Amino acid sequence: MKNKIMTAKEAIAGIKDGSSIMVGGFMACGTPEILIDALVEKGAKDLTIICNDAGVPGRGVGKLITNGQVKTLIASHVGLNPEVAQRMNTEDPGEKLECILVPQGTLAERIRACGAGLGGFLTPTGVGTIVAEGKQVINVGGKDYLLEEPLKADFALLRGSVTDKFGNTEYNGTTRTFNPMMATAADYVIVGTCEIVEIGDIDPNNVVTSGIFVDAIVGGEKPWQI
Amino acid sequence: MKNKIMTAKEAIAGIKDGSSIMVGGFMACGTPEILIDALVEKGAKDLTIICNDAGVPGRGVGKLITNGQVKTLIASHVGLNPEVAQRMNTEDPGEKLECILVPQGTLAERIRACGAGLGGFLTPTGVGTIVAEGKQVINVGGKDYLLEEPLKADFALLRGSVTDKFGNTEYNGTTRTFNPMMATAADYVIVGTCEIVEIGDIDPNNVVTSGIFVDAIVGGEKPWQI
Amino acid sequence: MADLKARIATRVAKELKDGDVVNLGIGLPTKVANYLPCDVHIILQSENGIMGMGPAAEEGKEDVDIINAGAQYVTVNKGAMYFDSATSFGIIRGGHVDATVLGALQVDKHGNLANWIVPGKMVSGMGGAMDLVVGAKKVIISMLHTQKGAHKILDECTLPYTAIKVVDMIVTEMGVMEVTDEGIVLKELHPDFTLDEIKEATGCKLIISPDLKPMQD
Amino acid sequence: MADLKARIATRVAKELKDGDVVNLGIGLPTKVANYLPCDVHIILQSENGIMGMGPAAEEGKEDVDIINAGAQYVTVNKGAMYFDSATSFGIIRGGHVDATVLGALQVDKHGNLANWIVPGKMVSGMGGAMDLVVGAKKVIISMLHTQKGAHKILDECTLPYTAIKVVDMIVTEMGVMEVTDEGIVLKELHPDFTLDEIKEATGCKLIISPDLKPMQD
Repeated sequence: MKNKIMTAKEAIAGIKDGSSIMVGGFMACGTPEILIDALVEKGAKDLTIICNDAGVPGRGVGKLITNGQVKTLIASHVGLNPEVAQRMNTEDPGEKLECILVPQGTLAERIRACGAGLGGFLTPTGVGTIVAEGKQVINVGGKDYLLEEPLKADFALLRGSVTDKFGNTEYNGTTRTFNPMMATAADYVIVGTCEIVEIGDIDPNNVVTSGIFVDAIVGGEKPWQI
Repeated sequence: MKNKIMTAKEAIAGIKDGSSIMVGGFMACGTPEILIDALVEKGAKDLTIICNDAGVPGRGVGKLITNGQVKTLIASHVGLNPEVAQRMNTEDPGEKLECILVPQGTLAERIRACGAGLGGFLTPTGVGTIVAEGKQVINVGGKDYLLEEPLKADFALLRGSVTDKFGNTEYNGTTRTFNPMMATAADYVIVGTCEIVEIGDIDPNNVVTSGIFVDAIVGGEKPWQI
Repeated sequence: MADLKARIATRVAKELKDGDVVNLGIGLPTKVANYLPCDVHIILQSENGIMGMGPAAEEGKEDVDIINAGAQYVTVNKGAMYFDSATSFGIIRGGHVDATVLGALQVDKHGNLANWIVPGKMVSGMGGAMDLVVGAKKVIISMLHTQKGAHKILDECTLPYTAIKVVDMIVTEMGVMEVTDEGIVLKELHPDFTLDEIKEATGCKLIISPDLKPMQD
Repeated sequence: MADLKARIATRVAKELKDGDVVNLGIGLPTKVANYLPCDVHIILQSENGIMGMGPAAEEGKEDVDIINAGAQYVTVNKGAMYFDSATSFGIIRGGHVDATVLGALQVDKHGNLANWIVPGKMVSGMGGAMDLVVGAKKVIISMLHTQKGAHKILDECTLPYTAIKVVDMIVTEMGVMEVTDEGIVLKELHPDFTLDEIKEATGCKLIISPDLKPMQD
């Protein structure tokens, strides 16, 4: 079987200027910091980042924003990272950040739809609001819904708690958030994980992300220290 | 907290002639036999059954069909139960079974869509086939998809392996199949389970169906004996 | 001010029934959990992936893998469950949350809600709010009746909508209102205020319930 | 007949690469797993909820909670995972299955497939087949070349479609064919048959590959 265990630097080697990257987690809880750190070091620019939020300064996606690597951020909430507003409003085109806001449930479902081979889904969320602009409204059973389309990425950076050498992964607590859907919706999936175990060590009933989705496993992820 | 533990007879008391019922499992593996048995004893008729298949004679949904209680069966596959064909082709209107065949992935996703508050989803499955008849075809990104609508039921009969007194449930092996989606898509959800444990005994990381979906818990379900 | 918020939270808490699945927004709504009658146990849903959220984690005992939707370290109760975001919003949109309590910038007589964006100001994003108000069985807005004297309860929202026709109830320091097809009905008035005062503080016609009661602290 | 099926299964097995995620249909396709080269390990997906399915369970050692899509008791390999049906078909439709091997009633030159219904006969249902052939990256049809002498590889299917334009490859006891935009290309011919024989047994024009090879047992 192919070895998937590598260093963070090796794992992210394919990320280029302009790549689109899904990043798991919610306010950086469930974000693989070691992979983010490697990406900061690499310095790839003009990235499109798909993440629930902008992390916070100094954590998660926040580090990429601070380092000026993000051109477009697709997220549901950016309020805990004041740097986002600064960069959205800057006149300097090199520093300018485009921010596309998506309702959180719609964001999760769009990522899932991509991974699940669906062409889209009908959601009641956003009907009658600016979120509906440019979208088809479809009536089913007398109720209006927005047609929302799938969302994919070149890479996904996930954060696992326990991962076996095949890539089967468990997530602890609320670190699960966006990670499992993102595993299915990107061309190349990297898991930064806290613990690497042998194949067979995880009960097949408790695996959350199948190793078939995982291209690279990077150990050494730590719960973020308060 | 409300007590949800009851006998099978009590749990199914609300099922009436004409009720629609989702039944978990795949070829009866993951079907709650004690709940089916109680329903056979009760004898409610003209039921609409939503299940992956027709079970086999003497097991799962097969018992309800043998007993002439099913008016409409919505399923993906009925080949392992020859009685279905007999009853589909009978001239006796009292015995007549209507069978609506749905691709398995579409069936699962329609149930999920109902539980997840979606108005429908776009699937490539069935495009260009008789499954597409009467359905909207929507093109997204140059590819045709069928618009499939959610599927709900009055009741769901699920089969758990371990269930706590709140209703949080784990499923062992392939008994998981349709059970978790059905938990979310019916008005009244009954879990026939092998083992009832105290609240807190199941690791919150490993719960598959949340107790919020469960209205009634019936113990005494056994793995079917070969 | 603290007293007014406690008053609002206390009143909202009475709307929650034993066994209800509830999602509480950040800020004032979060406080509602502190005012529940002792025989009422609700199940808190946190949209980042918890059913059965418990109180904030004690300092020094935080599990950094467990946060709430406000990025605070929390605990979970016995019988809790963690799930991913697609599952979480399936629960929310699917009508499995009995009530959500949120703040608002504006609410109008149609039950339209604006609580996520002020054009020209820093945009923080809608997060899970749009899904929550569309999906929850009951949407309770808890807020101060006016914003520095400006009306927040209006004929028509002037700020961009979070969602249309979703608000069921509004609880402020002045009273308790229900949104009906006929408009906003005042059900309870706090004794600190007169009918004229609450009417003046409201930007749309208030229908006075024939069964008007005093709002209790 | 047994030899012919073994021949087909042996040849199909060569199409599978180490690490591939594969879903094998009931019957002949299931046998493919027995003919894999020893350095090729594939990961079997079973649509009822297994990634990493193992061999059939030994008699007396069955776990009745673990079956395959044909309702037979099976085992799972180390590193397996169980999932629900929505997840399973998300994997299938989402293009995460590298190959599916299925039988067919008819295949036509467009890659259209008919394998689930014969009008007027007992209908067993499409099960997961419609999703599988639409979703899998590579669709391999393994079947006997004709049905009691009747053509199964046609200009146009006459039976209702399972799916349109999905078949990539057809392996029969007579040869190996690929479906291309130009039509069906014969890539390998089994030495037991002549070109004329396979052409006669085929209901549409066979494009002979300039690189035609013998099909090995």
